[in-house]
Amino acid sequence: MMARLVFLGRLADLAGGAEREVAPGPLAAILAGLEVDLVQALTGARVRLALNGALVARDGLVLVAGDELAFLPPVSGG
Amino acid sequence: MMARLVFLGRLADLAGGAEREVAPGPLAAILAGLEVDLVQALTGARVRLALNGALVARDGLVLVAGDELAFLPPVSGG
Amino acid sequence: MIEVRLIEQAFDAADAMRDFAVAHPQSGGVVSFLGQVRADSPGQGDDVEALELQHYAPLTLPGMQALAQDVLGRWALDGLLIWHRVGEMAPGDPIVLVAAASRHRRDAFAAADFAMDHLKSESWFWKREKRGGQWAWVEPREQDYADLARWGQIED
Amino acid sequence: MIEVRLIEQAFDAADAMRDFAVAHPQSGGVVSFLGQVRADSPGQGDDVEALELQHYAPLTLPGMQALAQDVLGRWALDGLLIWHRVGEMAPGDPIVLVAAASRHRRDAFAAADFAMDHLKSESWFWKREKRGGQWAWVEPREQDYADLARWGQIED
Repeated sequence: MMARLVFLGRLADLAGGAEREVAPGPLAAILAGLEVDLVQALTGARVRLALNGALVARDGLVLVAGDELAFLPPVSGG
Repeated sequence: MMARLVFLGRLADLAGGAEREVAPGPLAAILAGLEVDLVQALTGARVRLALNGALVARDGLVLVAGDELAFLPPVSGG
Repeated sequence: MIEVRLIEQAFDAADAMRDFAVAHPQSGGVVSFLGQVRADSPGQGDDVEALELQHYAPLTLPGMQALAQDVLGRWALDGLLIWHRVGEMAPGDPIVLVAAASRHRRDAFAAADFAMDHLKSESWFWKREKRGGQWAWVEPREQDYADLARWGQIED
Repeated sequence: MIEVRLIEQAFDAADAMRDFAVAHPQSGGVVSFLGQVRADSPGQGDDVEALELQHYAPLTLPGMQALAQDVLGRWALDGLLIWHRVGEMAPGDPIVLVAAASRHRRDAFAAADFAMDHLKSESWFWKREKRGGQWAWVEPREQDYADLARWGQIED
């Protein structure tokens, strides 16, 4: 079973889709398998992470099978 | 031709009507001709006066024929 | 657009708000305040049968119009509506509707808030309530003076 | 009564306000904020053809519900409504409706104002605009942080 990455807002445009299936494992390893420009955007200081619907810290994160990790860029003003 | 006094809010209840025709002349003389309890209410510190639609000071006021003098108690809260 | 009205008959506040919003498509935000007749009033029980608002024509509408101009001078608004009922009303009837439309919501909030504080405390309305068939005048509330003090404008 | 909704289709804000006011006859005051889609946006011209709001289901609605609870804990309200559109909208469409009903208008004003500041700045919505057939994401505004600072609550 795979884990899933979810990209919100402009991150979905960069990723070429709103979701991507990835093999479970440490986040650092998962990111190493993605395109460089996407990784740069996903690791921006103002991008927050939600694991299965709860905000989490980025450091040391490990995804197990079935996990959903969402990348949340800053919300829009207006 | 007469002058007219207009009573707003609870002052109309005290006066027994919303308006009263009076002979022109100094306000002090006009008031002297009214009931004592009504005069007491009309001269209360928080009652303001409007002469022909404009707020005026009470001191030295003289009504001429056709004038309308309104007695305005404090407006209601709420 | 400024729209200031004294209204003798019951009106539909929601329809008025719809028309006002449609009239201001360039405004990102519309803030409105609707005041409606309550069956109760502070410390007086919940048996209000009717409410009557008296006005004095030579002062009341000009006062509301001057307030509207004051509000427009203070905030950047696209539109301002101030409607006030007069005459006899039943619980649930709208008494007052204030709506402010602006590009930025902060202006609309401040304008509506300010307009209500000043309408309540400086406009020429006298209010009485009917309970058990008896009418009684409503006196000024100290709260209104406190509300005005927020704007640095106590005049009494 | 708390009513928090994410809405996929266009809605009639005036009807919602009417129902809300009728549902709170004990409230003397109802303050509402209606945000509607503008054809222009700051510094970007007036040629917006469409607006799209994306949300993230596991966070967006729970975030709005938590905000509603926060608001209810801060002010004495009889009712609070927070409706937010998601999906694609046209200029003139309502985006957000917040309404607060209370005995005293000060509570309703503050509650609606606070709810809007926090909805705009802390809720999980991502917005893009379509101009000349091209979609572009809308970035955060510094003004939103300034608005939050009024409440002593910058978290970032």
